[in-house]
Amino acid sequence: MTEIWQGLIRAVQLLVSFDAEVVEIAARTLRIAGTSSLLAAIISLPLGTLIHFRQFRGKGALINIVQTLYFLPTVIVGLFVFVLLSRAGPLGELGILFTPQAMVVGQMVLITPIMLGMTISALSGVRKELLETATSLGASGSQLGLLVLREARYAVLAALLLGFGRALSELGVAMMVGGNIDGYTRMMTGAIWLATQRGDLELALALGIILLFLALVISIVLNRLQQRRPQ
Amino acid sequence: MTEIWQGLIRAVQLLVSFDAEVVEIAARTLRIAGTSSLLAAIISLPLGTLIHFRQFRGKGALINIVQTLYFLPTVIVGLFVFVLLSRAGPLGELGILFTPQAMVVGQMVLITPIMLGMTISALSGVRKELLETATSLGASGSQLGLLVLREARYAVLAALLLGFGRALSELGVAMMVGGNIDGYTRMMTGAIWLATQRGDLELALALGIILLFLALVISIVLNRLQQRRPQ
Amino acid sequence: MSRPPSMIRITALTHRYGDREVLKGLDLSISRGETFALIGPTGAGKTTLLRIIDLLEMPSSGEICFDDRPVPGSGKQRLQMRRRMSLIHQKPQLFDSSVYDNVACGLRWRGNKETETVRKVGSILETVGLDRYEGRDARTLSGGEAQRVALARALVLEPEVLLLDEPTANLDPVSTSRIERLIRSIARQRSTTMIMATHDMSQGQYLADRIGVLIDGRLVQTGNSTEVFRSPRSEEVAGFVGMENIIEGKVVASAEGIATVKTGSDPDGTTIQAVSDQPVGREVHACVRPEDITLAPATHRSSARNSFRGTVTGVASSGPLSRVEVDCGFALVALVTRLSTEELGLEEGAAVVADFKATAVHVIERSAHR
Amino acid sequence: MSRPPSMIRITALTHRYGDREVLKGLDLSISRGETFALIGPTGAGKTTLLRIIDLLEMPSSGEICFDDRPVPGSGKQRLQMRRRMSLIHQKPQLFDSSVYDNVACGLRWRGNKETETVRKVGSILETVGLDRYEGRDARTLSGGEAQRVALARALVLEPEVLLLDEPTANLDPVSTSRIERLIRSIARQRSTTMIMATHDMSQGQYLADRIGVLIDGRLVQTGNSTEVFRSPRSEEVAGFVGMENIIEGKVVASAEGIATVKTGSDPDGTTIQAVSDQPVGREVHACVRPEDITLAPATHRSSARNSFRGTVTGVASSGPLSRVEVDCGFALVALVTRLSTEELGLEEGAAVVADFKATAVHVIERSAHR
Amino acid sequence: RVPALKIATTSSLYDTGLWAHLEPLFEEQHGVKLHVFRVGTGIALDHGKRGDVDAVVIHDRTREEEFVAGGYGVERVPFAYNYFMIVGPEDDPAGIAGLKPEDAFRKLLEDGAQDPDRIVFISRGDDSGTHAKEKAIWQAAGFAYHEVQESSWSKARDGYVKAARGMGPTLLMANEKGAYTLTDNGTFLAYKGNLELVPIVETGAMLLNEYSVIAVNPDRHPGTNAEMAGNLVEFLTSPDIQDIIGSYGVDEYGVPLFSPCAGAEPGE
Ligand SMILES: Nc1ncnc2c1ncn2[C@@H]1O[C@H](COP(=O)(O)OP(=O)(O)OP(=O)(O)O)[C@@H](O)[C@H]1O
Ligand SMILES: Nc1ncnc2c1ncn2[C@@H]1O[C@H](COP(=O)(O)OP(=O)(O)OP(=O)(O)O)[C@@H](O)[C@H]1O
Ligand SMILES: [Mg+2]
Ligand SMILES: [Mg+2]
Repeated sequence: MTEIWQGLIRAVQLLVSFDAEVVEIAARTLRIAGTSSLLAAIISLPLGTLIHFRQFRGKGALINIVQTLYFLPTVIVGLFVFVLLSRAGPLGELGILFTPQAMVVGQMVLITPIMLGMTISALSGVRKELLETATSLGASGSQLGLLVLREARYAVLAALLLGFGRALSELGVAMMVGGNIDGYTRMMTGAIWLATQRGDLELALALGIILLFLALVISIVLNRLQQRRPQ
Repeated sequence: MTEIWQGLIRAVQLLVSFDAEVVEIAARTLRIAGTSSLLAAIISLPLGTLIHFRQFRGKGALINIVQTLYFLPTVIVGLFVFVLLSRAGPLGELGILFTPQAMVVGQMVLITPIMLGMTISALSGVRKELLETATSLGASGSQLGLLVLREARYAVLAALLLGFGRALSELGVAMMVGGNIDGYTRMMTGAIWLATQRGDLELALALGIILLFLALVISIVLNRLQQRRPQ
Repeated sequence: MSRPPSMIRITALTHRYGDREVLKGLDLSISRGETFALIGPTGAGKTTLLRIIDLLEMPSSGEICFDDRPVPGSGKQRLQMRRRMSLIHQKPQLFDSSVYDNVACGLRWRGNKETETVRKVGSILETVGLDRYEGRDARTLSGGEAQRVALARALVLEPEVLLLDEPTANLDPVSTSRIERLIRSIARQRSTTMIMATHDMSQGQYLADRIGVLIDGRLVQTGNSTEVFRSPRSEEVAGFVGMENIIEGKVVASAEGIATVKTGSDPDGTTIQAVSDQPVGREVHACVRPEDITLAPATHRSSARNSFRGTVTGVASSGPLSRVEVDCGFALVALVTRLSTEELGLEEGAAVVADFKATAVHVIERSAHR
Repeated sequence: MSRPPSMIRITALTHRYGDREVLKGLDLSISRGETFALIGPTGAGKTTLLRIIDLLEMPSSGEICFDDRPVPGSGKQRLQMRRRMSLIHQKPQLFDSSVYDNVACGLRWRGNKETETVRKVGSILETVGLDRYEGRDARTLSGGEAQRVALARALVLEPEVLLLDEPTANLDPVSTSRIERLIRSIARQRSTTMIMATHDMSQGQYLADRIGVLIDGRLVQTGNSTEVFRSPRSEEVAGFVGMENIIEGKVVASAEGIATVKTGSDPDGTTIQAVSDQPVGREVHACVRPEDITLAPATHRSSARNSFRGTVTGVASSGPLSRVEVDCGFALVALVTRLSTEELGLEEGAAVVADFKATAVHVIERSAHR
Repeated sequence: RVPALKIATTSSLYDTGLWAHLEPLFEEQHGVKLHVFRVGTGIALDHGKRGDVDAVVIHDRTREEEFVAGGYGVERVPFAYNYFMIVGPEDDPAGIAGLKPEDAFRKLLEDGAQDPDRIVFISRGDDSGTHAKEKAIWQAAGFAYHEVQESSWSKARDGYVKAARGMGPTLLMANEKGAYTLTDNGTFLAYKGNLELVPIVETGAMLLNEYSVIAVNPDRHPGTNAEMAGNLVEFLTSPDIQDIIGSYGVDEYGVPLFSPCAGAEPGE
């Protein structure tokens, strides 16, 4: 229990002292997780909207598969991307294994199914009648897509947040694909993990608290954005 | 790339030969993740419904905090529960550290915020008018809760699935709190992790594929259940 | 007056949304077994009032007594009260399940036995003309079918108080009269208290014991249908209840309860005789319902107190009636049967005599604030 | 017949939901600038037909031509066509944004300049009586306000074809006539083609050039309002369009275009004279609209071809008219003005004479299959 | 971007902070970025086999020799060593203090079968270098490893526990359960503050723990940075660095954590 208090105190100390290393790791974490979330969102929003609107054979099966990928363990994603990018693997030529780019790729594999699946279920909450009204008023396919995203914005934002949260808090991909290299590919979770391995539980807790603090700020900002009515 | 094929072949071999150890680990994984998901659902559904319906000061803030907890890294949850349950910790008396029970507790800490938060956003998709209609027809608070869960069943099921998926695919809690003990607390992800540590990437991939296969079966079954109309 | 005990009594009820005052100090008491119709323009606050009575919303201020007991604050007690009522919302919202489940839900929520529920649901669906619809997915119903399911869902509960918000807005005339007869028979047989918001004036007249006119959040007049439709208290009400002829004038003579109203502003304007107590010199509106005006050929010698020669300026027929506009110095609108229109050869330019009785004229004091 | 080019032509249109056939082989052609009203009982298929015309749904079979071109399969071309139309849905669905945004969206989707949009939206909101509502959250509007926003949203697009599904179902009489006048003026000024589903018969009569009666998925009759309301083609239509008096009988004589119909089955039943070509011996229905029957005191000597003595069995008044049921061997329903009801002292048990002309009787061959 | 030299190293070297200490020295000397992966022995070797790293630095002699024999590595170069130790609860319930490691293990197994609740041993169970050493000691004690795993001691709920985790968490677990475990001294020293465990058996030839560096064979993976890998081997065996390794840890723990052995097998 004392560890938790000490962790808290340490967290506050690190935060107020603006510890250079912590700041650097936090910035890197946000950059990498932010990039992968952004890219995953850019894929998921239109694709999810498309899947939502189109009727095709195997749609149910596709959604089932996407939902199954929610269960992808990070180690497996890490391993899979690792095998692909490893020098002996098919994309070994790129030589991006153990780089932030590779981590972005891995995280995208991890979170795109989540964002995609949750976007689809968010959209399915929008009434059919509303969409037909818009169709009658002459909305084109993409205009309809924007409308449905707007109507479901609360749930869509939740889906995006969830994906971002997963990217921010995952460890397996960062470890397997990034290599947890000090000063280059180490993210918050990697630092936390290392601290636990070294027996510095206080530091681990402190870093965890800082990560959550970051997350809180982000989720407040996003929620504010979402609540502000567009003029 | 060959590893992926070999992993696939190995996965099929393990599946068809009904490898005793894999079956045991898979069963344990389902039992533990299933228990924690069930308990988390039992907490989240009524609590989420309550939060959805009640208006109170700080509701927005509460939801923000819950959403922030989506970001909880598994290591941190593991560490936190470890510190609580360790002999020196406040709940050390229970002596349940490194047991499946402890893992259930840890996983609940991890997934309850996800189930709760996603349930709340699922419910927020149900039209106010519908609820007022039910109220007019004499639905009590709990009846209203059941109705709203039913109306949002698609999204609620997605939330539960997501939580279950997180429990099934997480590693940090199982390692920190369960100890990844052979034959006792080792789950699929622990076995996968171990295989990667040993450098047996094939086995790791094979186990990963089996885990996904399990997940696929579960998500198909749940989706079927949800589509079947209650009489 | 010894009235039966009041089922719903509202005192000084005010409701605000944001800083819009939507209901402005209403007082209203409705007796057990009474059928009360709320009429008023769109946005007047009818739905809001029904919602407040159904305890869906807490009024900003004012008091409501239900069955002579003030409405409690506790959720459980409110639920008890609410379960004695049933509100049919203006936009029927059906649950995402079968028609049967939709109609059964209220009974289930009250813990009815399922066998009982099956019987009741079957019989009410038959009553609203939807037998064999039990198994249908409620979301695929047509507008009118949905409306009838919503009705059935409320009626099956046999509530003590039935609140209806535009119950027949989506129905064709045949279904409408079927539902109207149903509502009427329920009101009579079960002596259910009913409050209905309707924009269908004739529905209000046909079904209600008493009518309240709600305009801009104020209950400007309540009374039986004759009072409301023939003696509106203000120009506003007069306009709303279809008194299309509202003629400005001034009382110039008054004798034996008959007032003479000079129309227009010029000194030798036409005069209208009306049964009224308004004193000489008062600025008034003389109001006449279009259906109280008879038209006759120009050759006709009339015995009516008010008889004016004029020229037809327009004829519009809709259904069994024609609406004929006549210029006889001032503009008059008359509603006559299509039969007479044809017999009299009423068409633009035709010369006619427009007659109406002194009793058909309702005189309202012209309010200063206009 | 040289008709103007058809704007919408439907051939052998059939639509199924599951294995319910909701539209059964419709043929219909609507000319540019025409106003067409679809009337029919709830669940007849009106909404389905409008949805298919608006290209929201693909019919199960049959062809639709829009502006003389068959409706294409490609989404893009369908969008082009759809943008020339505008459907006001039966249940108005407003988007979760301001009233302004709701009305502006169609213009924005068509890429209009925002300054233009501001002007147009402002002006249409004024027209429907909702100026100063721009900033309101659309979800907080009352039923009638929402309906008007939905109307404004479609009208602001100035479509070539306007499809209206029960456009005034939620409106009070004052708003209704305002909207009706608006629709009428749009039809005239812009020569917009209009198809409206309505359950308000008088609205259909007032606004439409032509009326189609849709019953159980079949377009059983189309024609102008006189044809539909006075000469229904079948008993079914007769019942639906308010010909409340449908008397079974048999033609016993026929001369100079006047048929004599003996009512009932007993040999010395009453006879009715009707303008009709039906041959002697044919089993028929003699139909009379209630408003075509005049009631007179029992002492009255009538010159009408059909004049029956009877006893009043019921009086119900609603609005300007009273519905009087008379037993004169067979049951008759007459609609008379409230004025006459009072003058004649019509009440249960009163003896009266019911008159109607031979031209007021519409004779339909009794179909074998009943 | 500065070219990077990638090495996979075992956790015990990394967690003691030795690499963090050496890294800037090497980077400055050779103008290169050093990317150090902290991984298990198995995956370190695998990284080496597929050419994803340029060198591996580990402590499992048997597998190192296999690696080189398989043509994956250039040469196995030992550069430092220290000793494993058996740690356990202070009251030493099995009474193994002072025994030779193999005798201690035999006693643990025999007594543990009688009283598995009190005599508990946590095994790394993950094929790490430490686990390999544990198996070797069992072998020396006269048991095939599968015999240990199938013993009644192992079958009991507590008793012989195979928990596959890192060394540090294994120590924490042993601490929680009041159990014995085999650990390298570096990790033990790092964790000491959190532990109630004490060293029970620290001497015996079996406990020798040697660390070697192997450059990945450039013939197999032409893309690897063979030249710089050679520089690393040279660096680690250079006298200056050997001195630094030999004194590392004195500041923090009061004792050196490693003994240098510059390319030669440490004397036994
Ligand atoms: N939640 C709300 N927030 C703000 N204004 C509201 C809200 N609900 C209703 N109003 C406004 O209150 C007024 C009264 O609404 P109400 O629904 O009671 O009218 P109504 O008499 O039922 O009208 P209608 O005949 O059109 O249904 C309307 O002007 C409406 O815009
Ligand atoms: N998606 C659907 N699936 C099955 N049946 C449907 C579906 N949509 C409509 N129907 C049925 O088709 C019939 C015609 O419906 P439609 O909505 O066209 O009627 P309508 O003439 O507009 O009736 P109303 O006047 O009540 O609006 C109805 O009986 C309805 O129940
Ligand atoms: Mg209303
Ligand atoms: Mg319809």
